Amino acid sequence: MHEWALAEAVISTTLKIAEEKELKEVIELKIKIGELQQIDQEIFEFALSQLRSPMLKNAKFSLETVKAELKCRVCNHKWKFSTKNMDHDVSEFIHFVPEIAHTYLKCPKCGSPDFEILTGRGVWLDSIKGAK
Amino acid sequence: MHEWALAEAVISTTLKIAEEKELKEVIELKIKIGELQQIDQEIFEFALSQLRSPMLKNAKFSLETVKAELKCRVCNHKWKFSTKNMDHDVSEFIHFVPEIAHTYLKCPKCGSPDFEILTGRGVWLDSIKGAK
Amino acid sequence: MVDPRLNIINERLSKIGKIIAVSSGKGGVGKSMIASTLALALSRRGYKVGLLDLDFSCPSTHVILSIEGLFPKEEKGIIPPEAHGLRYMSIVYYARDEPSPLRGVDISNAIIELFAITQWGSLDFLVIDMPPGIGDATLDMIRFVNGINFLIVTTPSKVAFETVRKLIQLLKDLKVPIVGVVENMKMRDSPFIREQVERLAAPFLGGINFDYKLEDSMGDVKKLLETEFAQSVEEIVSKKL
Amino acid sequence: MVDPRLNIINERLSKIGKIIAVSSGKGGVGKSMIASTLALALSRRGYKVGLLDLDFSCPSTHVILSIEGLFPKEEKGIIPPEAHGLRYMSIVYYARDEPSPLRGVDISNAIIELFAITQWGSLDFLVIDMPPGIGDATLDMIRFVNGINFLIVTTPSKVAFETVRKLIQLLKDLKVPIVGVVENMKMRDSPFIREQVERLAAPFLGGINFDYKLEDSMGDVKKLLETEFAQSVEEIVSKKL
Ligand SMILES: Nc1ncnc2c1ncn2[C@@H]1O[C@H](COP(=O)(O)OP(=O)(O)O)[C@@H](O)[C@H]1O
Ligand SMILES: Nc1ncnc2c1ncn2[C@@H]1O[C@H](COP(=O)(O)OP(=O)(O)O)[C@@H](O)[C@H]1O
Ligand SMILES: [Mg+2]
Ligand SMILES: [Mg+2]
Ligand SMILES: [Mg+2]
Ligand SMILES: [Mg+2]
Ligand code: NI
Ligand code: NI
Ligand SMILES: [Zn+2]
Ligand SMILES: [Zn+2]
Repeated sequence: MHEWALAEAVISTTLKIAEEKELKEVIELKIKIGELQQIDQEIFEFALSQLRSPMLKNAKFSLETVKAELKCRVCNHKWKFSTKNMDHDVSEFIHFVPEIAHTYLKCPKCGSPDFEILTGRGVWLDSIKGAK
Repeated sequence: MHEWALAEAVISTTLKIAEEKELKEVIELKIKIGELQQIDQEIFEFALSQLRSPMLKNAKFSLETVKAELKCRVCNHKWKFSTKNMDHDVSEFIHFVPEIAHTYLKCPKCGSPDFEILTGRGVWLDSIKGAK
Repeated sequence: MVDPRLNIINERLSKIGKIIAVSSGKGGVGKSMIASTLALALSRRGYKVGLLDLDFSCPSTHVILSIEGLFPKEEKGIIPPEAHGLRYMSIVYYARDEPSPLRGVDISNAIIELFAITQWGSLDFLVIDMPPGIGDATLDMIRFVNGINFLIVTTPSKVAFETVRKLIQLLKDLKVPIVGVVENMKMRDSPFIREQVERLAAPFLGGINFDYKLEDSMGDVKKLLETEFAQSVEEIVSKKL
Repeated sequence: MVDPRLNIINERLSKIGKIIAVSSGKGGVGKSMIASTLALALSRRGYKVGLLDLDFSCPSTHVILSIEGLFPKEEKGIIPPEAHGLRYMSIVYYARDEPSPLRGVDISNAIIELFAITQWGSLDFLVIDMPPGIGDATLDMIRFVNGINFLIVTTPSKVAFETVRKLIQLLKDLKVPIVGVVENMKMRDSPFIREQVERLAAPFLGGINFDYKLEDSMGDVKKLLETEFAQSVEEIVSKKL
């Protein structure tokens, strides 16, 4: 349920942008969700709908999950994140703070924890469609 | 003349890539030079030509300067780097270690030294054209 | 693509009276001991206090306060558990006692995440134990946290003050408020630090003597609060906030 | 786009006998004092020695060695000037005494630049004074520098060792050689650190006592080399390299 805090961040940012762009209404919100953070999409969508302000009353929430790809800074190997065989606690820690991946994951080729998260980190506000 | 050290890095990297790609000869080397580092292009080209190995004997060196653009992390203001009105020593320090820019430059809008170097940093090997 | 977290940070901190980042250009000057003791002292005086350990590379406050077996509750965010009367937050909940080899960009990202999801609620004080230096964490506190105040720690040593001078200069340049400078681990009387601080037009709060018994109080809050060290923190910092 | 600097780093270091990174999870444990003193001690024994201050956020060795008025010559790269018989390199040549608010990504970039352009020539030893923690600088030394060795510094304190334990664990995991662990600023006899280090299967080099006269030698190389501290560095580190 910390998904709620992230949903709130998305809504609050949307309202700020809507105000800057002088929108009367938000029609669609495109949101990208990084796989690494393992957001519970149902809870997240529920939170978004609970947080609908008048400006967002008819807004469509389009969620897209982005696969997580990691790249080793030492040997340049790229690999996909997977929770298969992952300790449940560890996957929960990464759920809260994705960077904790560096504490528990290693490059499958050279064993280094010094990797880059190329894609699939965090929650992003991709675009807003609105009416003036 | 520390341009020589950077030219050597370019040549050494080219040879390594040429070997990996099993090239018989390098025909063209495209190099991008970030403006921030204020490379003396004449000296740099002289160094490159002095460092021609057999593999590079007919190689054309194409140099392109990339304008330096900075972006403030605090207020998002973007601006262009300029040595106009810059203390000569400071511009020399940035010549050696471009990151030293954070010690002497500030965002012209909000005064923060916490900015990103968007473009125009360092020397890059853009592409290599070769023959097998 | 917009990062929605940035926009919520100051809302999460909106019910906090005063935010104090305990900081220094230098490591090992006593930031973590002072941050922990200050938080406890304020709490003992009846204030609602949070303590946030932001030294991800080298978290220490959980060792000083002997905090184990706690984990934040998930509820519209994460709720810092109570420890010794403090709302306590640290990366060790998630990293446990494993090394966290984080680069600056990861530290910055993890800081933003924690600030975006942590529900501190109402507090009189939030004390932040900062990592040494003027890197990502310090720059992010300056960039993101409205109304942050820096409490700066130095030792009497010339090498320590040299780096503290740079931190003070940076904060002054950026008009970030400085609560004051504390001279920790004094072994003899010398006006050197006081004079240097006053020359930089920063408030000098006073000195804390080197306390030979301090190490024995590590992990024992009751003992810690009975040390001369704790008394000095109370006298020269806590009472002035 | 390829960064050509990465490929030249180990060529620049190819004529160096042994590279020693003086490191710790913790700040303020004496890394800079030990790195400076070790470099001087090795040089006095007739070795050709370089000293590189890699703590860009908080450079200290120039204060300890009182180095002023020097600047690297430009000649097919940059040539570290000689100071007290050492080839000495530090960010202070370029930052002077201004604050350098560098994020991790900048530190990493500046490190790569310096390694790519510095012409050390032939050296028996290159001593590197590392910043605290396991951030960008430490990860870059592990990633880029073939044959690097870590000399690890701790104090007797539990908080210091807790972070040193993590550094040792990381280096062991990555099979990076550890010269040994030094226990600095000892105030009393205790086998705690030795036992902990041995439990981690890392070499324990010995203890250096807290030296009350050390601060007075700051900036005076002759005095520094006459301290008990310097004698201990010579005995337990320099002689074993
Ligand atoms: N006034 C003091 N007297 C004696 N020891 C102290 C004092 N202040 C701090 N210390 C000790 O110094 C070491 C570094 O303190 P710490 O708070 O971890 O520093 P930092 O957080 O700045 O790295 C610890 O071992 C601590 O117990
Ligand atoms: N053995 C020792 N006895 C007394 N003081 C010491 C000793 N070792 C280091 N110091 C002091 O401790 C402080 C921190 O040392 P420094 O080398 O700057 O640590 P670091 O580089 O790990 O941050 C300095 O003031 C230094 O003079
Ligand atoms: Mg690890
Ligand atoms: Mg500055
Ligand atoms: Mg600390
Ligand atoms: Mg140091
Ligand atoms: Ni959750
Ligand atoms: Ni040059
Ligand atoms: Zn790898
Ligand atoms: Zn700005």
